[in-house]
Amino acid sequence: MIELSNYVILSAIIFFIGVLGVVTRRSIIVILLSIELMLNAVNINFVAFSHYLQSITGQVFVFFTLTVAAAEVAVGLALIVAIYRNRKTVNVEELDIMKW
Amino acid sequence: MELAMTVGLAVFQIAIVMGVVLLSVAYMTYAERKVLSFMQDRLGPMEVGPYGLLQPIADGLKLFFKEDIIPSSANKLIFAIAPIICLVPALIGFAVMPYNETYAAFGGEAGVISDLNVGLLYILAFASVGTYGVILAGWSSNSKYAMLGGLRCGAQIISYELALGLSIVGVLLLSGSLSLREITMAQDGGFWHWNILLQPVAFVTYVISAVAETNRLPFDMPEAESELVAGFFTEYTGMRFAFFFLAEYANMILVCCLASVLFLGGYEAPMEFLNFIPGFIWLAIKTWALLFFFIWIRGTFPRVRFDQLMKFGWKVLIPITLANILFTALGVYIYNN
Amino acid sequence: MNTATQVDTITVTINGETIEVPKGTRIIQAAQQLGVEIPTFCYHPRMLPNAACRICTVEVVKPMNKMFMACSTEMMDGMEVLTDSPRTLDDRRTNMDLLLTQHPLDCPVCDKGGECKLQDYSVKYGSSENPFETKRKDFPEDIRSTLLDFNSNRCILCGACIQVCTDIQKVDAIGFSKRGFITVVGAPMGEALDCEFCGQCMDVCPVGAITSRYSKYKFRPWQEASHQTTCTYCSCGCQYDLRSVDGEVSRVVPIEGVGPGEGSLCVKGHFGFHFMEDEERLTKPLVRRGDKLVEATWDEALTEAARGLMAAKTSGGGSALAGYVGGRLANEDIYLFSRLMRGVLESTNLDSTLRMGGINGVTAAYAATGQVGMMNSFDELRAADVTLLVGSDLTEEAPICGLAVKDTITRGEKPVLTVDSMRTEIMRLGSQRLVITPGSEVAVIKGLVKAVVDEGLIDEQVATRYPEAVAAIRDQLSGTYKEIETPTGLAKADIIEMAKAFAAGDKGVILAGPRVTGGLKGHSAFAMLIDLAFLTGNLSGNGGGVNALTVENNELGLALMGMAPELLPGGAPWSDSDARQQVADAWQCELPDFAGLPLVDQLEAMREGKIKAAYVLGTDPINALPSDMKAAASFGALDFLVVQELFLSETAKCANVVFPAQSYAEREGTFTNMEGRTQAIVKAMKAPGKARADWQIIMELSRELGGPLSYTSAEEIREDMAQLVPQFATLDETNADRAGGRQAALESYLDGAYVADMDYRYDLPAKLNEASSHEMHLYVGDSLFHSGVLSTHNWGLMKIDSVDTLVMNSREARKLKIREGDKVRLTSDQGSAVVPVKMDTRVQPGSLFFPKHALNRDVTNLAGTTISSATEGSAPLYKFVRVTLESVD
Amino acid sequence: MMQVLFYYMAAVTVVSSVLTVTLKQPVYNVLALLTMFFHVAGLYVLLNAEFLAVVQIIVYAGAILVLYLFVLMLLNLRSDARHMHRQWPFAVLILGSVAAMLVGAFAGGGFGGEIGQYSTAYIDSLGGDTQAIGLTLYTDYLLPFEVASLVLLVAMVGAIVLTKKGLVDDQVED
Amino acid sequence: MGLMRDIFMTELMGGMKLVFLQMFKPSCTLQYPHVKHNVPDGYRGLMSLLRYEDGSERCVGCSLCEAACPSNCIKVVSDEVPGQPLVRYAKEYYLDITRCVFCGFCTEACPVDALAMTKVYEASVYDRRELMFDKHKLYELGEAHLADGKAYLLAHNMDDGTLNPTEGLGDNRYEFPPVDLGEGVPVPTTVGLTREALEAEVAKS
Repeated sequence: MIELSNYVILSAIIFFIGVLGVVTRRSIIVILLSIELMLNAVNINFVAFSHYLQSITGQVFVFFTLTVAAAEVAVGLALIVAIYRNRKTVNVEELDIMKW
Repeated sequence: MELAMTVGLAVFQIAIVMGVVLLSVAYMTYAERKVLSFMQDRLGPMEVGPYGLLQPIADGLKLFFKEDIIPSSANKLIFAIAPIICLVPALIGFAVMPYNETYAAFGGEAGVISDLNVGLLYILAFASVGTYGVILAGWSSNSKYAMLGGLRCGAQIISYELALGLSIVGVLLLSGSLSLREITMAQDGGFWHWNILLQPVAFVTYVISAVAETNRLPFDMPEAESELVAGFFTEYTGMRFAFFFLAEYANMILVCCLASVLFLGGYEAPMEFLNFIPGFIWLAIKTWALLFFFIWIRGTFPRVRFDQLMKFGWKVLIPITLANILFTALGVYIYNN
Repeated sequence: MNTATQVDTITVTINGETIEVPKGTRIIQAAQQLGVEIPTFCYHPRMLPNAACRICTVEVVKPMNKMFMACSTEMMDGMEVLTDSPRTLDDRRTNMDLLLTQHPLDCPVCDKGGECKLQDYSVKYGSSENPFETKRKDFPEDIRSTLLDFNSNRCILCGACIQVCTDIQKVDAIGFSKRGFITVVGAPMGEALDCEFCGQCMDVCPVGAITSRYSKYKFRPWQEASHQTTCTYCSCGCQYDLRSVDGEVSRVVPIEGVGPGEGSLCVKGHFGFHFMEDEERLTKPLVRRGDKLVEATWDEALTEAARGLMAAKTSGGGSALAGYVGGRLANEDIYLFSRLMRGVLESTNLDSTLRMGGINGVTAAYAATGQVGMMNSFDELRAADVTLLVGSDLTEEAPICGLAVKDTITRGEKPVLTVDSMRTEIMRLGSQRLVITPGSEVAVIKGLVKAVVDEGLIDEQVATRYPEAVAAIRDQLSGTYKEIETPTGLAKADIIEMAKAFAAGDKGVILAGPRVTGGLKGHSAFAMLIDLAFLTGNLSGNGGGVNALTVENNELGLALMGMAPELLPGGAPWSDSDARQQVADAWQCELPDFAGLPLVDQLEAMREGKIKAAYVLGTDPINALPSDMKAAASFGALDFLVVQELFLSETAKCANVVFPAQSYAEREGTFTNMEGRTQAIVKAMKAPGKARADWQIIMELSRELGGPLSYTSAEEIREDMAQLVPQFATLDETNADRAGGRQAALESYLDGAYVADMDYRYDLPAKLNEASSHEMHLYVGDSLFHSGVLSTHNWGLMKIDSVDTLVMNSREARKLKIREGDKVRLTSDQGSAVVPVKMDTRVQPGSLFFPKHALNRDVTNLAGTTISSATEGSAPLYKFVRVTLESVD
Repeated sequence: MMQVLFYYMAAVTVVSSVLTVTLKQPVYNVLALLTMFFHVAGLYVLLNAEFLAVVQIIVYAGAILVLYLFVLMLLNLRSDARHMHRQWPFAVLILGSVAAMLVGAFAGGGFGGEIGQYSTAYIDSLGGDTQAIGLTLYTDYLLPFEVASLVLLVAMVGAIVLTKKGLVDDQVED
Repeated sequence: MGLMRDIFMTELMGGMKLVFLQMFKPSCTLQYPHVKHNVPDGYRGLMSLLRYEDGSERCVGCSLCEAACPSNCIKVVSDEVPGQPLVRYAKEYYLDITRCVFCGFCTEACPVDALAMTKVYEASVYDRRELMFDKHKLYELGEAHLADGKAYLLAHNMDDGTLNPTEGLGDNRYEFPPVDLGEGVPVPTTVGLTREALEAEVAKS
């Protein structure tokens, strides 16, 4: 039988992978993809808890996460396009205009 | 044993449905060429078989035996899998399509491979996955034409998927279910129960979106031969090219099938006394009528410009469908109270 | 011409444009200066106006209002001319219509179609319908000649062909016959044309009336690719346009006013374009395997050649190697070969065809003037006041140089003095002639010098400026005329008369042919001619001078590249250590310290086994040398022989490795003609098979041998050459332009070396008076139609002259009851030979002539070769033979 | 059966996540993520959340990732040789804290809490997953739902403003 | 009105109706491989070379067709007829049909009317090398489609009504010796066909 903990651990692993991506990759696109990974990890947790604790609230929250993810993607990608237009790069290391 | 029975039954059903679908696809190409020819005072295929009836088979064989060329600068892996990504979602949608009231032969209950309670969403979900095949095919060919075709296709499908989904919502409000079988059953009892009468605007918007969704004329921007050569499958040959071809026609059949289920009562007969004709025949008749309509508009209308297409999708279709939903919801609310 | 300031200029107006021209300018010349085109058929810039075609009519407005012929009317001051006024055009239209009345409309099958002046002008000036009604000419075409077809139907009777034959070529081979409507051009008396076949009549023909049999129907002018290149046959170095259709040579077209010939060509240049496409051309490298030569790849052949040459070098040092070069090669090839032999293989045993006599002209001229080659350009030859031609059948050996001399006769009406054993064409045309016993040139030259000294004909300036030199010469000439009269068979008075005639001229040019430089005491004879010029004041840069005529195409290139053991690049002697150091510095290598062996000694050393390997380029010594020089045995005795040739020659058949070379039409490079003019050759067609350019082959071989030679183009090599021999830096510049440096060299020469060998120089050789049991003199020499291996592979030239006939005096033949084509037996001390006979008055009674390039070697082998002393250039003398002639029935 | 499916889904999810982060070619990253989304949807089905599973595919796979692909192709990005940072200590730090939390949770007696009323049977009686979520969403969470739609609207407007040329001065061209 | 038209899409419907009704009209297709096109005289099909009536070759190898050809597809190698000095003929004649644009300039350039275009428009072959026509093939075509060639020449070179019949293709338009290749074939006194003879030929065929 699959325990709730299995899902939690799976979710933790994926979350960690997402963190690793955000921290180590240089391309903004991949960083955003890693954020999606983290959001999905959270969603897995929500749904798992919702199932095992027999509460529908978890699933409802997945909805909100989805909304946030969609909004994030829309704005994030728009930013990337704008940045790329101006600086011809999406490498975060090179986006150092704020470095003093 | 019971599991084996269920699996066997499912496999048999899948085989039958897929067979019918693929044969329809093949003869859809034939029908299209013939009908278009008649509309243009021509004869169409006449050489292979009587009246060219074996033409689709000849074409299929030809494509099958043609050399499979992968451009040297293409991304080989993605180039190879893109046609499959394109074809599979188009075929997979038929899994939830109810084709008959019962499945009498083996004592099955419903005439559908899998009666999913979110069946409609399932179809929409996989239809959206088909976009990947197109975009990836365009990108991996490493050719300007293919790339532009792929991008246009992606943009067009995403835009019109919205309108397609929203025009369905009215039907959902009326029938209160996402299961296609239940939607069909809600239209039981003669053509005056059909959703098309309650949702004419939704039907029109659905058909328009469906035409755009399947990249058909007048919305065949992604593969416009006069400007993009053949769009995203410019670089494809042989079987892989055939896959795109199959996917396009399978998609057409799928959306037409869905339209008959959602708006035209699916396998239901238009009149009670016509019930002696099996349901799947009614479904076929309705679907083919819609397919004819597709060919008809292809023969009639010129291709629109891409910006006109996008403008129409976002500024006309979506507001109309939203308004339709609003009015339907109001109607349903008033009717229920 | 150079005194333009004295000539009055007049101001004239053509079509409203005013121009100043020298007095005597004709309307057409002035119009050309303004770039106004006046149509003409018969006018030719090198000939006097004929005014036969009447198409060049122009309207003169002032001083009188009248129509004039532009080609023949000299302009007057203030003349106003209209070249395209309505009246002019109307006149021209009428003239055009008249010309066209009888002209057939067979342009589609006419070889001139597309470049025909009549076509062009009838479009431009003619009317669309001919108002005259007449019958078209219907003559049968004259195709009896070997080479030139006359289609009198197309002829417009402009007379340009006859004029060029009479005025420029001076052979009078064609003329008008009959009168009125049935006038035709052709050989006199309606005979088949048999002339020198220079083809100039064809070139000047404005229509397609004279066409070449060899190019018949093979080309259309618009299909042809054109390549300006240099002729490869004789040493004149004519420039012409080699035309090809789809990579196959279609014809040769002269270029008006360009090069030494100024647009004239001889038969070889004009029609000898077939050897490049000969089937016997070598296409692949050959390597000896056992007894046979088998085809090999370039890598194999080069490796094999390098191995063989290296083996000889390691076993016997540089002196175990020898090299022999022909004058067919371009300067670049010779330069690289020189570097390969001297620099890489450390051998000085390298010789060339200069050895056959040309070397004497080089060393003697260099000693006196510090320069190599002719002192005068062809232009100066044309402008000479008096020309002395000694020991040369100029029109046969160097036809275009001959044309320059003919020009002094025709246009300048200047005396041309000829001394020769044969009645050459120039001799016939010239003013004074001395016909001498064959081989006695050296004696007659001494006689001329003696006459100049004795008769007080010495130039005053020379006498006052160089009294010691004049005195030294005078000392040598104390003897009587008897020693000259006896061997030459001349009378004293004739010699004195000729000396007077020569001294009378202001600009005196001496031309010395191969019978001087390659004859008895060749070096001394040529040095005496220099003395003659010196005494008569013709070495002072006044336009006179002494000129050694070279025979082979790039013989002067050989001399300039120092292709003889006693020479260095630039012409300096090998003994000059400064010059040697300069060469060593330029090549960044050590030059070998020993002096090399000349050809005759090389051949002996080969037989003795001292020379183990040899490299022969562009010549065929086994075939060219008489058999008693044992060339075949010598080359056969070698351990290793490399031959680089166009054809599988006799020498090549003995070789261990044979490299196929490219002909002049297939590659880039330069040739230096006898005037010292360096001219380019261009790639006009694809080489057969895998043949490579000579310089490329030498370079590759050098690379195999570990040498430093590395070039990417012939141009690059030429730049390198120019560092050593500056005259290669500029193309198309004659020696006459370099006269500046000559005077200083002459002064230093007169101070020192001049007097040193005076005693020896004026000693006549005893051999002159040698008696022989054989009464006939046989001379083996050049003929007009052939110049060696290349021409004998030309089917075209072979068709004109199949070379294997003995020429004898017709009167004598009649006396001996020998008819044309009969076979005669020649017997000499060396053996006998049987040959057919041809009659000619050119040859004196008692003399016989045989072409040296004949395939029949028996006659050549009759010679008993004498080798002249090292001072006289170690030249093998075998061209004069005493023979007995008997008829064979 | 369920266990096998779970482990399959979990394994593929993890592997494709790793690939998402590590692959160099951006398109491959997106494809790996696509695979991951599908398998997460599979996990949802295992957890009886069919509606969410389908929505996961429609929204994530059908919309969000397509958008990513679009941007990738518009920018025509190629794989970058220097694609990794040296900031993994941060990641380890975060992993450490998450692991600590997990360990803490396990030590505290595993996961659990108050069991709610939405058992499988109850959801079925409501007419299925979809109805249950719908009911909850439009009653208890109506305000958050409206806020979420507002967020979406703002995001949409923001995205348009950011990308549309001419609205903002593009003077920073270099 | 406009609004209603937009809502009910009457214009679109009208168009669709038209197309729909078109379906029932008879088709105007020609079933090509089974039914051949009837091409008019003077149709510019495959090139051919013509002979004189006595069998000698008309072509004199003047290369004017080569010069006139805008697509450089003609290559003429001319020479003297072996054994007949001064008689010019085309030793080789190549026509690369793959490059031919069927403009007919060559036939116009031909001074002896040796070139004519036939009505053959089916030029496809399995081996592309077969489309490199040589002299032999061209004469073969000319013999096989002599009537076409004559009709072509009549239509293009003579039938403008202004040409004087005695000039035209008649007696002395071009004075060429005809090429005699056959054994003992008499040399014709007049080159070219007369207009009357041509018209009679065309009428016959």
